Amino acid sequence: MNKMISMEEVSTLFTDGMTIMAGGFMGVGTPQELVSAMLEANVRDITLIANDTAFTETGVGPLIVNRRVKKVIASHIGTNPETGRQMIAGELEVELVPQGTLAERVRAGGSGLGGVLTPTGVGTVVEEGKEKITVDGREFLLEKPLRAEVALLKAYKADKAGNLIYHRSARNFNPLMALAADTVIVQVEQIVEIGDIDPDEVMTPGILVDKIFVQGGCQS
Amino acid sequence: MNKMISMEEVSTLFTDGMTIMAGGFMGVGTPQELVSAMLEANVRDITLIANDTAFTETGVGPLIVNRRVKKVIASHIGTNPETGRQMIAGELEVELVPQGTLAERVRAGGSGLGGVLTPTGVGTVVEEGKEKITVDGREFLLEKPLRAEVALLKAYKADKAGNLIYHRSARNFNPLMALAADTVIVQVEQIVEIGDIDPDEVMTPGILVDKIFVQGGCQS
Amino acid sequence: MISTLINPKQIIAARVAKELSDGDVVNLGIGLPTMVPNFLPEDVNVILQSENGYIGLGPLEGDIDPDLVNAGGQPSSILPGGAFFDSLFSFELIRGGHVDVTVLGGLEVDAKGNLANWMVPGKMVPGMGGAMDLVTGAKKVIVAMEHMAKNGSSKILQQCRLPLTGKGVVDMIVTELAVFRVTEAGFVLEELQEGVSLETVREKTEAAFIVNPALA
Amino acid sequence: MISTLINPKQIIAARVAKELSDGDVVNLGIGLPTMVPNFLPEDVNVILQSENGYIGLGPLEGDIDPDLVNAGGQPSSILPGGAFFDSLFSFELIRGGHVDVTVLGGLEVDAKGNLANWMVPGKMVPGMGGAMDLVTGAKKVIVAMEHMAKNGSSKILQQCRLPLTGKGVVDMIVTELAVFRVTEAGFVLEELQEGVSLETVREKTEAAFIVNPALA
Repeated sequence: MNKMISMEEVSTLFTDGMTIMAGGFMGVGTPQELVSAMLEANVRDITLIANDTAFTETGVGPLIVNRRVKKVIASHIGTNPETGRQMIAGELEVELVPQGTLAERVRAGGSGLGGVLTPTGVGTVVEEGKEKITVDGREFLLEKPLRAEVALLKAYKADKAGNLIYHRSARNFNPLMALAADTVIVQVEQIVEIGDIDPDEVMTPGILVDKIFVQGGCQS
Repeated sequence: MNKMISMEEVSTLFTDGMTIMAGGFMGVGTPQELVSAMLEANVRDITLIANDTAFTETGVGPLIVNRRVKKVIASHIGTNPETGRQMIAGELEVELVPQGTLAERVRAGGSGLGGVLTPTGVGTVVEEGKEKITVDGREFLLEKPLRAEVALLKAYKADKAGNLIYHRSARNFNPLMALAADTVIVQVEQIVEIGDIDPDEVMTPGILVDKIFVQGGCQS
Repeated sequence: MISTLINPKQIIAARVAKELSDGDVVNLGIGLPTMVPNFLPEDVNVILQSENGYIGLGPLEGDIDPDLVNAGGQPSSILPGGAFFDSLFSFELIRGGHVDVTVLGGLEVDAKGNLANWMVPGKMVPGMGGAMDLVTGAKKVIVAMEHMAKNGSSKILQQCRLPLTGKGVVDMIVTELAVFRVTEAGFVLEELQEGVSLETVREKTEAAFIVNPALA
Repeated sequence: MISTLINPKQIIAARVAKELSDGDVVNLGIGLPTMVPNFLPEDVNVILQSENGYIGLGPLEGDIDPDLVNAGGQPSSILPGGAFFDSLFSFELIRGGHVDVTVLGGLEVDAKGNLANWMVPGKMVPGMGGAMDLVTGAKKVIVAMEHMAKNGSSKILQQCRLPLTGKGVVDMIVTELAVFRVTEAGFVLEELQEGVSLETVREKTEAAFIVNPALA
């Protein structure tokens, strides 16, 4: 099973109307070259699941700016003014989710759970339209699982089996999204041979990773 | 904040009737010296939360054999015949929990969730007495959080801030239990200075660890 | 690959092996299922998941590492490309559909795909361990068991009598006599093991079953 | 430690600093709260948690690592003894009560401990980020804010008008004029900042409050 993939092949993995998850926190830990591939593939009407919409020029921001997104599910959109502008203009649907709840929903989608019972958002607008479950006298919101057709991850290092190591605060949502998509594509800075990563240090096991794209486009 | 602790101090941390979690899978990853400390402290009537009751001589098994346990919550008791014998004789209460559900319940207890919605156990005796929640037409069991007063962990290495690294399959339930107890005590093979562990390699952050006992009893 | 199958367990394991594809992530229950890899062709490599927290389970080679055991507690190894993780993540993989196939033993399987294999009331209550999660979450559930119990009774029933491990979870049963698929319409007999007649299977199977036309 | 407090933000940050104890795990919101560590005595070391996935947040020192930012997206460092983890674990810590104190800004706080700080309908909808989880899960929630809005209206209300960030979550408010605790009985004025009179606070606070007898 060769998981290595070229930029050209990456472009073929997207279709209009897809639901896409992308790792990253204000662009840090977002696979910028995979985002560019999406842009060049001219994919439209996507539903985007990401922590935030980053900035106009970085992270997943350019997908918003270039109007490729129909709906975004995120915890924060404030650093990309174009997101708010399109939302207010009625051009973009935005579902705001508390950051911890977003992480839990992605994990629930990837780990076979029926949803999450969280105290976060009780008594706020976040609870609107959601079922409340009382456990031992305390109220929790039932937040539903999220899944995507494609997850775009960024890792520091991969072996050819797809085992991943992330670097510093660029880890963020990447490991969760690896669980929750039909196809998982990772952009890595460095590729090593199978056996070169100590199994105790693996942060995402290779069985979750379908395609590996080496940053800069060179396949070893 | 000095977290280092001697065997004598360990003994003072237990009281009769406590709820204790202990890491390990058939004894692998169980802090054997902390278990011995409990035995020597002559603690009684504890509620024990662990994956299994290991063997008569190893893991948490001796706690069962020496009748220190009033109730055990575990996924497997088959390798320690004394557990089954005491259960059938009505001397020990046993709550059997599917292994994945046990892990989720401990995590829920440690992470502020109201419970877990799992498909595991639906249509079996496991669902008896539990609320079933239907999400989008599919049934899930609402499994409640578990917490303990003390968690006994085993790690391979700690720094003096309590950052932990586990080794091989000895990781198992240890990282989850670190979240879910009022006092977290870890037995380690090796202690290093703060700064000696790369922050990307930490598996349990030190803020969750209250006490560090170096195996063999020597404090550096 | 062993070519001479001398006992029922080997016959079963060898047949189960044919269900596995190169690259499959597989969780094997203790006992008979652990024999399955012995019967894989050389060009089929499966990745074994162990519910105590790793991927890449391999046989013990060289020195024993006391921190490295399989889900049965036996000293094992990890193969290149493997990874360790905690029990939470292990069951995220299992429940989340990231395990392609699980192979387990069974005490009873019924026509609705129900499986009983974890307890005999008043007799044996070892606990379900990870079995309930595995049968719920794995993409394909294969029960590998001898066709009859030691007392000669059928283990393939119209309806399970023992407490269930999972409800409507079994996809396939492989015994030393036959291979059944569980469908909406109940059991379908897909294959007879070598030298076994349809009459023998009918005689030794309590449950009703449809015979795959290809067999008739 | 800075001894001359020249502006309201410094007065607030300095007072919040007194609430923190050595070894506390603290999450600081962006803006004013990030000034708090500047006012800690030398023998008080707190451990900063950053919701994008780490503990041991430190100021940028030396070269920028593009993979190392704080929750505001700014280049930062990690201190010895720190640890990185994913967003899931970060919020396990936050929601699970493993963060001792969170300090956030506020638009409105009311007598029931409700906090509004994440949106102004029709005007500003940046999203709640991690704030809702933080106020729900942290053991102690301190709102650090200027006493009045830019238009001169009180931000300390009998009842919030803006959409809430959290219901009944605030433990303490620190402004440049005063310190309030939120109790079952509503606001309790605990302290007046240096040179501020009780009359001034009464005048500039919309909500009713009890005055701690020690102050009278």
